[in-house]
Amino acid sequence: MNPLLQHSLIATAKIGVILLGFIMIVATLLTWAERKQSAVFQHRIGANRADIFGFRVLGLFNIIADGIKSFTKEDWVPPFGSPILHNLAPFIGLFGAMVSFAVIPFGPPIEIMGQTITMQVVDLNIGLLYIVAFGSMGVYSVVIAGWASNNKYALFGALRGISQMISYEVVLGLSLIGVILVTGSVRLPEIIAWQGDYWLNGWIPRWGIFAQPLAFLLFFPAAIAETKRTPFDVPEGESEIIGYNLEYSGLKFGLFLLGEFIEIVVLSAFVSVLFFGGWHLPWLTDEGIRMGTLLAIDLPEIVVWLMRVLGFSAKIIFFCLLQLQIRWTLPRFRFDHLLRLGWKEMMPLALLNIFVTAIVVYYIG
Amino acid sequence: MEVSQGMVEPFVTTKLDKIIGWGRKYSIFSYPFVTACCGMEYMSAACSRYDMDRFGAGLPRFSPRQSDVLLVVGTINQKMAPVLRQVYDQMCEPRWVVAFGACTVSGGPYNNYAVVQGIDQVVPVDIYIPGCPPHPETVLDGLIKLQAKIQHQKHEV
Amino acid sequence: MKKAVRGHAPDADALKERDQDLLQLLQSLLGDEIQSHRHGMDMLELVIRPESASSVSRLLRDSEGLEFDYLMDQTAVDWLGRREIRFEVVYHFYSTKHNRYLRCLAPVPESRPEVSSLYELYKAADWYEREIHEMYGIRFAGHHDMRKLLMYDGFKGYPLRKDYSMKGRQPLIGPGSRQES
Amino acid sequence: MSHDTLTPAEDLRVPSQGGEHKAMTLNVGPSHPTTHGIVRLLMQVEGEEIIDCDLEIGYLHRGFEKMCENHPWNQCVVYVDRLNYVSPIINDVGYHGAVERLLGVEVPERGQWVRMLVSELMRVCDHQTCLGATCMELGAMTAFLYLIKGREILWEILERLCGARVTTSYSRIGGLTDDLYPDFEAQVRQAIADCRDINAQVDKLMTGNRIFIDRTKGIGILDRATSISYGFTGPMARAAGIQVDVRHTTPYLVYDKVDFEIPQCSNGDCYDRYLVRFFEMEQSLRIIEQCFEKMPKSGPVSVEDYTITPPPKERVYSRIEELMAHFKHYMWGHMIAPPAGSVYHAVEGGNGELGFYLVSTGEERPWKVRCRPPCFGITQAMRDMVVGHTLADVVPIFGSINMIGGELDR
Repeated sequence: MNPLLQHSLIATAKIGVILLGFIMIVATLLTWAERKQSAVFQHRIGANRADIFGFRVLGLFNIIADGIKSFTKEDWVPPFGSPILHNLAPFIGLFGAMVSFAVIPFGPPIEIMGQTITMQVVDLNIGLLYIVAFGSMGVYSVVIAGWASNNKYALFGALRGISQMISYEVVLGLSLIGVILVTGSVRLPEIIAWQGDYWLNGWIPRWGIFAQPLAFLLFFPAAIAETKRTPFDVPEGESEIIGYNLEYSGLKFGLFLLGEFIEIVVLSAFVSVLFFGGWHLPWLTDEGIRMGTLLAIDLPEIVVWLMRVLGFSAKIIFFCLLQLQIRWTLPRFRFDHLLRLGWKEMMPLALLNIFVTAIVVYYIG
Repeated sequence: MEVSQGMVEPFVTTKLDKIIGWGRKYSIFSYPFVTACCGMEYMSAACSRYDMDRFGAGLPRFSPRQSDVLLVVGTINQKMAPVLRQVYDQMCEPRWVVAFGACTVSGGPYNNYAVVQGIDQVVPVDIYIPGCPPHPETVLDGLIKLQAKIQHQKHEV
Repeated sequence: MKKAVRGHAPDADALKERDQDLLQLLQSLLGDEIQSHRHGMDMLELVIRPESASSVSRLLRDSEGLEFDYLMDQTAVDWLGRREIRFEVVYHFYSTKHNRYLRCLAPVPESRPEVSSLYELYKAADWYEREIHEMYGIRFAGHHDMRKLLMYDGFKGYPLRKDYSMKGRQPLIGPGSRQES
Repeated sequence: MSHDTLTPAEDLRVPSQGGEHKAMTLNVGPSHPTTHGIVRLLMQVEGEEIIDCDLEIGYLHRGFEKMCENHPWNQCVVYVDRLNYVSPIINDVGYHGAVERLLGVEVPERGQWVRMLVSELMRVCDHQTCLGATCMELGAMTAFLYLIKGREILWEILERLCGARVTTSYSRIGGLTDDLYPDFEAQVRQAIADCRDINAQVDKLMTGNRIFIDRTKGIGILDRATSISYGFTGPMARAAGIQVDVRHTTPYLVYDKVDFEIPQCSNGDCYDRYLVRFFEMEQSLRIIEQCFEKMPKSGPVSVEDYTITPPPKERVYSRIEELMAHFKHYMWGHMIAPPAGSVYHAVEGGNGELGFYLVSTGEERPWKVRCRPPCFGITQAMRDMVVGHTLADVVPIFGSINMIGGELDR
């Protein structure tokens, strides 16, 4: 087979499976999970009536109903705004969120028919920067949406959105530097490989969370702030300014919502890669389970591979649900408190983290 | 096979109508235009005990563009009527209006100089929910009736 | 069928007793401003002149021994066909220090419906007076802003006057109204 | 949300030259989640900061006074109910107390205890709704749902007690529509326990929450003197350190026979108002518990005079005298005609002093029914409270006001 054709086939398959398959499915399921999860701890039942031929499946079909509704709803473009930008905005956000998924490795490379296939769409040597760069595309989406709507509330949302996301981008970036210093790479497979090692005679996995605990504590809230979810949902601020997307209807509004959920998935994947060992599971080596000198079970290669991919997916889902939990527990920040937290409290800590890490790495590493 | 009165509609269109109707009825984003006492029962209907979310109507959107159903909850007086009309005008198709409570249906106990005697003088209404204020179960019944109406109507895309 | 005991509330006499010293104080402070007084079943009532409403309440608020710091309520009554002087503006004052209420009545003739405003003294009077103005058509001299409060701008007439019909609806305003379409 | 003051692009544009600041006019409401649907705020904002604010109310003016003037004395209860629709029984109790004072009758002791008991139940409902709505608008949806769940428990008791959940019309001139049902006490005791449980949960979720404290502490402060000048009463005043509570200052019903505290704070900010409401709920629950211990276990709840209270139904259907009284009350409404005079009677509503000023000319209809709405003055002070704060602060401030449209606009 023509190698070029082969490569493009593999790439297309990866895009199909990882980008469209995995993310879209997880993101849409998250809309359902959010409703159900919130229902559970608010002592409700949650959506469960939508049925197909009498089957309800715990309200899963509500997702389909939402989809159909959004597709067939009138698409309204404000005549007093800027139509082109207005149409463009939701797609920018969606695009940025989806594309950043391309460099996330889902599992160790696998050999199929003599071909080594990496479990990521593209293995960039600047993967980390790539994600940060495309993750911040969301800012444009918010700003353009708010501006093109020519509505004061939307403008407020856009203003809040841009200041919030830029502020937290700084914290996000700074907290990552610690990880880069420790692992010595910005290439995601290398970061994961570094985390495959153990400390204390193989008892504690060398995960980012143990190597850089402070960085994780800064990174996670900053990343939630990037996704604009409660408690950081000031650009939306439902009860104050309705949100930057208030002039959007139907499908485009749906895209904003979907984009938000995709960002959650991306963020969860990113957290898992950087701080929770990526596809590494504790005490699972290439040969099988090895717990120091205590336990040794040999497993076939394909089982190990599968466990790793599933483990990684499980980590992603765990962090998605964690974010939903946070969203339904906390009240919203005030706008200036949010900025204060970002600039005055989190950023100095991030700088401190870099400083300490750098010294430690210099003397030890 | 029975042929309904008048035209025989093409199979595809009717099926499509059914599917769209199904989608629309289980995905109701409501705009709660809450003014008065009925708002208390609206809260109850939307909260844990009666949980309107079960019917897919749990997400209130405070932007008229994004909402499908305008829930007019509570008395509308002469001063509020233009605002109601404006919100209705801002909503995107398809849209439905629910008159929630006696005041919106007919003015309720307030037959006086200030109160509009039924919001149908201002906006077209699809479902009237009586009661002063209606019991949450009545509200849910009204919601189910609205869903039936959405299911069986002709849908334009 | 039993008949319930009717009559004044049992504490009416006690109230009268209690308000006796208040009345004396008021009479010494206000003098001629008090046109008449009456021991109501709930509190002492003073009748004052409308143009001196603000000066009287200034004394009520600031004088030692009175300290009526709250303007609890302000409203008007339309006595159409019942009394010579058609309107009456009613003030309820309350003193937190002495835990005591006082009612002041200012009869306002229809020919010259004007009362001096309490806006400068009590901020609460702002909306009360705007409401009375739109509901009864009584003007308040010295009030800064006599816009309508509860009704809309196009509304004509004074709905709480007794000669305004209860069902006197006026045409709908704004978008969607019949006038426009 | 209404866009009627929105103008096309030039209004959004920052002035290009001169560096002169131009404030933006922002119209919030009347249909906006912050304003609970019926208040319009016209704000001048500079960035996020509010530099001026004008309030427009009246979007729920329903002609309360006109309706009462045109109805017989005992039919006004319908309109009185709908004043403060979060705690309707307190309104009823206030209005009927005023009418009874005009008539010069006194409700039997058990009736008074029951009135007090249900008033306090209503106060719990009121505060739960107020706090819940505030939490929801601050983004804490779950706390809201918990509190509304608590309210639901109480409303189910009310539904069993008088057939309605919101607009109950439970109290009547001269007494109550009906006595308590047999296992009322057991149910209410259970409800009290449930409410305490729910309050404790919300307490854990919100009271110590850093974000919540940041959002409410130091927000919307109004000093003592200004508060008095605006006529603040109720939780708002008590949060500002003013000791006013009608239940203490001029005890009505049997409030002087129960032991309860008036929670007091001194800062007068939104957090204090939240705390005051929270503590008040506990005090109300305490009063209810004392009621069960101290109230007479049996006896009439209404004046047994059919010229004042409508006769019970089972008598209406079997005796001619009662049937006539019933017809006169319900069909023609000309049984009650208090002697000419006027009275001001105040009760402690959910928001503060709820006063009724009634003028009677000795006829079968009131000449004037004036309600002193507690949140009127408080809402008026909105301007003083929000100016200088940011846009987001409007939410907790307005939430702490607990503006109730029916009462504000009447």
